Amino acid sequence: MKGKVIFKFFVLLVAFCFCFTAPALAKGKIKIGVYLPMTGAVAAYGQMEWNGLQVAHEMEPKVLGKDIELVLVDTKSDKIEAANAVSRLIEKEKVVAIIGEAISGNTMAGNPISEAAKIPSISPTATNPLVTQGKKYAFRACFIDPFQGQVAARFARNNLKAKTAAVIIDIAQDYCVGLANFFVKEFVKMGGKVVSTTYIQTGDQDFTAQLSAVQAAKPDIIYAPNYYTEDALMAKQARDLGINVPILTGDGAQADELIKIGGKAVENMYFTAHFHKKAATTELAKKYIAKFESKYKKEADAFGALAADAYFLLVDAIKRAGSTDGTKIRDALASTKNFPGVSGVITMGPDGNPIKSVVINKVENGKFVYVTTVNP
Amino acid sequence: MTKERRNLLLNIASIISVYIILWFFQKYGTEYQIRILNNMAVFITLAVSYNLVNGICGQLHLGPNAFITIGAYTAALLTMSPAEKQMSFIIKPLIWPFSVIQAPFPVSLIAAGIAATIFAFLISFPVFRVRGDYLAIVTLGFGEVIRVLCNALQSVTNGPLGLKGLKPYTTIWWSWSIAIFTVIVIQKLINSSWGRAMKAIRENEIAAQAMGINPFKHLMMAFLISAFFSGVAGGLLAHLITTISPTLFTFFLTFNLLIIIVVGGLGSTTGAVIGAMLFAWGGEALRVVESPMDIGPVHIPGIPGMRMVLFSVILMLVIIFARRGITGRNEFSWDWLFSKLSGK
Amino acid sequence: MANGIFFEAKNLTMRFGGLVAVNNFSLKLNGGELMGLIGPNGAGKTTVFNMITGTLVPTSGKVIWLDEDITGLPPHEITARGIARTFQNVRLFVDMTVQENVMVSFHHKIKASFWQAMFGLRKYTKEEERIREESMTLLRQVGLAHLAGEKAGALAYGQQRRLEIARALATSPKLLLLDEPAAGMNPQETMELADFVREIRDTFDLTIFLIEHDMKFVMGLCERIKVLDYGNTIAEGTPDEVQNNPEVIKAYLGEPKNAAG
Amino acid sequence: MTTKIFLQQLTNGISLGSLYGLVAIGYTMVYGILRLINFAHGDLLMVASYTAIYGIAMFTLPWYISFPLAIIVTGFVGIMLDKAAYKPLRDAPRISLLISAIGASFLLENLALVVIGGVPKAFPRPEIFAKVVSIHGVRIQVLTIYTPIITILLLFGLLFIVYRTKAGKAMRAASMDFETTRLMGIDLDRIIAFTFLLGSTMAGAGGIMWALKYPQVNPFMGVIPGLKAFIAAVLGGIGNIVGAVIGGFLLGLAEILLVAFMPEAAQYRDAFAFVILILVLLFRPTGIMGEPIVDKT
Repeated sequence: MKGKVIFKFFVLLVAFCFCFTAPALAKGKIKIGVYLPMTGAVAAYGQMEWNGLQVAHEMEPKVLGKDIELVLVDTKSDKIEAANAVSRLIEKEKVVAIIGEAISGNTMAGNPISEAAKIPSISPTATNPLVTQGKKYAFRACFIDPFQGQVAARFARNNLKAKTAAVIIDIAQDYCVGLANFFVKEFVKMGGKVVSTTYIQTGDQDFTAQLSAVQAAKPDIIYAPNYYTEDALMAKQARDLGINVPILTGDGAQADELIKIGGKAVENMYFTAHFHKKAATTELAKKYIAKFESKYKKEADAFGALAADAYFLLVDAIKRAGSTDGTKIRDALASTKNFPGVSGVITMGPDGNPIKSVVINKVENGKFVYVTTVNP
Repeated sequence: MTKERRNLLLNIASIISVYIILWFFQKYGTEYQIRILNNMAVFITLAVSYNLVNGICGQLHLGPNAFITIGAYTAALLTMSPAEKQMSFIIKPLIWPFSVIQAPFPVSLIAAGIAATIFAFLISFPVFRVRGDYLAIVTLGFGEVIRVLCNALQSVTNGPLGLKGLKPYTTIWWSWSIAIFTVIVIQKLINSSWGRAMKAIRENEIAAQAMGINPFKHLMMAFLISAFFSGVAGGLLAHLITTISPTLFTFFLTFNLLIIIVVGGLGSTTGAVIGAMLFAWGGEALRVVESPMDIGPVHIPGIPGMRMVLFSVILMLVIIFARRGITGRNEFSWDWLFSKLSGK
Repeated sequence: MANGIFFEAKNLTMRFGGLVAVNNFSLKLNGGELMGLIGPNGAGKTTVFNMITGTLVPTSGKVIWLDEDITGLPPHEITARGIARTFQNVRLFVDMTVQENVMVSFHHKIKASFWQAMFGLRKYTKEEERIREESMTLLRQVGLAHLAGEKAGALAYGQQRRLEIARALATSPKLLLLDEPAAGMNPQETMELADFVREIRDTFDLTIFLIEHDMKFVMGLCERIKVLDYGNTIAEGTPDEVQNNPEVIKAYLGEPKNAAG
Repeated sequence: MTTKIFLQQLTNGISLGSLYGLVAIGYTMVYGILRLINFAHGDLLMVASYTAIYGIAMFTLPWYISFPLAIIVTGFVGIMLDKAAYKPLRDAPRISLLISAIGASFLLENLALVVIGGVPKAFPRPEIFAKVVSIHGVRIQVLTIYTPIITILLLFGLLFIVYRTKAGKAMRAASMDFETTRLMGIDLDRIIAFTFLLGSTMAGAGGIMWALKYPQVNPFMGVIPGLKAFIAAVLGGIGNIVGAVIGGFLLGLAEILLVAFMPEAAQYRDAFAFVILILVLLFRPTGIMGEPIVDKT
């Protein structure tokens, strides 16, 4: 009859939980829902974005004369949970707008729900073009994969003067696959040649086989638009094998951890990115970076910066809308023009995708260094 | 009135009352509650069919995510409109015939079940050549293989980009009707001569075989039936979330199902149902442990991830201290209820 | 079946790696016979059973049953052809009821299809009803009817042995193989068992082939006896002949008091 | 493909394979005694790596103290794992043990996630492991050479313990016949604890070397190596220590060479390992070195 004991334990546990579910009463507060992968496979992105959000919140804790409360729910990096989370934020927490999710797949699970409830949502880093496609209330703070891929190709051809490229794609990430595909299209269109295409998977730690294939193809550059975890290891192994051609990658790789892990190997790695301290001309960006670095004692990363932008864009829209009505916020968000955000000057384009310039960075002496800006 | 008649009437009455409750929720409940109800029904379908292989046949199968994946993709590819598909497949175009066909939701669900069943049939030959831990790891392997294929076969699955824009066809009526249907079918199976044979295999395979039971045939039968319902549930899940991608179907999903059936009571459909309901509801209720709390003057900041820690601990506590879970291998029955009520 | 073969094992040999467990085992059984197989521990008796019932595929040799070569058939098919067995270490379905244990053995004879069962059609429900009744009849015959609803694991040891036999009988065998049926029983129980074995042979018109450790039990019960030692057949004949065979005495001398039971 | 590149790949394969082998030893030893796939074994890699990081970063220990310390800690975590998750279930059905193992694995990962966080940490790589040597144009990281050598040395050490010491003999006896060993008055729990200690120590060493090779540590880093190592253990014949190492070498080589010869097939790499597993189980379930499995259930 141990089963009974367990059962009672359960009932108690659940009852206990419900005693606390009465949310700390938020009179006169404006609630913004945040759903991020704080656990599970992509917990790292969620945690970095949450850091950025907290800094942004500290910088601008009020709007329309009321306190803003960020309500965070975890999605366990899972779609079912992501959908539940959005539903919960809207119904139970009564949030006026939503920030999240970090990855496109989960954002696509959440968006239909906020869309139906007419609650605007803005994802910091969901770059898959499908995310906002056909959605009225869905926005994002980042540029989309096709655009970034094209810019990378142009930079490779025009600035790096590459004739041949090897592409290494993380097959498990829509982001990487998207970037790589649009890079290849543009690169070939501009007269370049892709001499080697190899695949890796998120979580892989050994890329020597792929890299040896790359080595045999003798490309001018390697385009590896993957996340920093894989890119750092890959760069390290590439240099160990004696591959010294420039590596070009996307914004997903630009994180402090890349340099920590990659060390000397990531020197001269190029990024198409959302922001750089040096390129950060806006007041907001300077303040954000200062605050972030004093709070976390490390360099501001793109994930956090985009999350902060999502927050600032939203607060700005609420300000302009002068209301917390979902539709009004949405309209204000859609009409964002030349907003001086952390990651640059942002204008919201049609379809909820921002139009903004791409910053090209590279690693030099263990630091991310600004190279140039490519305007849209 | 005979006992059988009474039980039948009571069964019908309780099904009707389930529908009445659903109707109340539909009318007065929030979107959030309906979502949890939908999750509950899908998890009931998954857990009850998963339990057939793990609990009734006693084979630790760790690949239900493969069936769910196949079901979800099949159903999704069938209900999406050709235009939507064309828009989504931006890397490689979708291959014929998926690119042109479109089927109504019920048809796609059945197709989902059948596709999963066909896959189960193919893998059952290697799977049931081995037993025990080997079977666990082989099924786990097939789950992984399917996930890898979903990423790689971009002209069918759209790779890691996944599919989106599915119509939210999964209503509580669909999900609960299928859950109820699954429970009825699986209960009928378990209580039939075939179910007895499956349990005999679980209890002692050598003896069962010596009593004239073909283990392979019966294990395969359970596997295929389980796969069918898992596939259908996959279709339901796809149209509940309205977007799918390979990340949805990792081992994590299997782990959740395993918690459900172990905590509920391995080998009991009643247990699987209770486990699924607790999981779908409790998983949301437990979010509290992750949100900031103010107990008097003490402020506890939220710790995301506590739920997963809690789930793992619960699973281990149950398996170590209450191995039979909530219900053990017992099933709910009206006879039992009445004997309890009459105080015996 | 006037001049056909009822049961014959021809030169069965079983090798595990380099080890020869059973060497050139041959045996002929006539319908209705009560045959015993004895031998010291590790003589290969159970291996013989396993080869006959299909649990092991013999390295060489043949098993002929009702004029058919059944060597290498899987156990369930051999059972379906009318050879049933019990196990040395009782192998009941412990978490199922006593009646269910017996009902399982009817499964392979079921005529209704799976779909008929799923839709609850008459053909199946009638059959299920019949199985229920027949299993009760069987349980009455072995004296376990009053325990039909109990979990098999809850039975006393002697009752478990009986249930195993009942379960084997439910497959409607013509040949029943009993693997050490008297193991772990006291002399009183052993005597009752001998009567019981004779009884079921007559009621069910069976041929019985049994392995036993307990010499007294075998000598009193069996009509013919075969003796196995280190996989080799060392004697065969009536109980008297076997008892006086010098080889047998030699083989058993090393084992003190194994006949105590 | 030139000889140079082939040789390059060969060294890569051997180096990866020796890591698989080292981790596989733990699987195979625990399986030998408990007939249990210790699902949490892979996570010990993560435990070892984090311990080493904290040893260096927080207590500013030099690597040659921090690494062995981390390995020892991992060994004891292994013992604790047995005490908490498996010991209460000695007489339980195998399925319960396996579920407990899966639970333990998830618990370790999620505890790490909650306590340490999901953002990967860089693993400090001492200079002496980072050097690269060039032999006839084949560039080899010294670590790539050290790894197989350390693996082989550890293997010999282990074989000595298993075949020459009293505890090792008791271990072998237990893996052959659990019940009889118990009857002979050997304290099985101690033997099992000892087995976990040895197996986990190997995993700890594997974890450190893994982190040196792929210097990035996150809560889930042990999952994939763990699964691969298990496959290696089956490939080599589960229960056989030498087989585990050989299986590891073979799997590592096969994976690397597959990707080397067919770069497009790299996306199927993880599936490939499982396909190998399935084929082995179908056609030679005892693996390369294994004795026939006598299943006593």
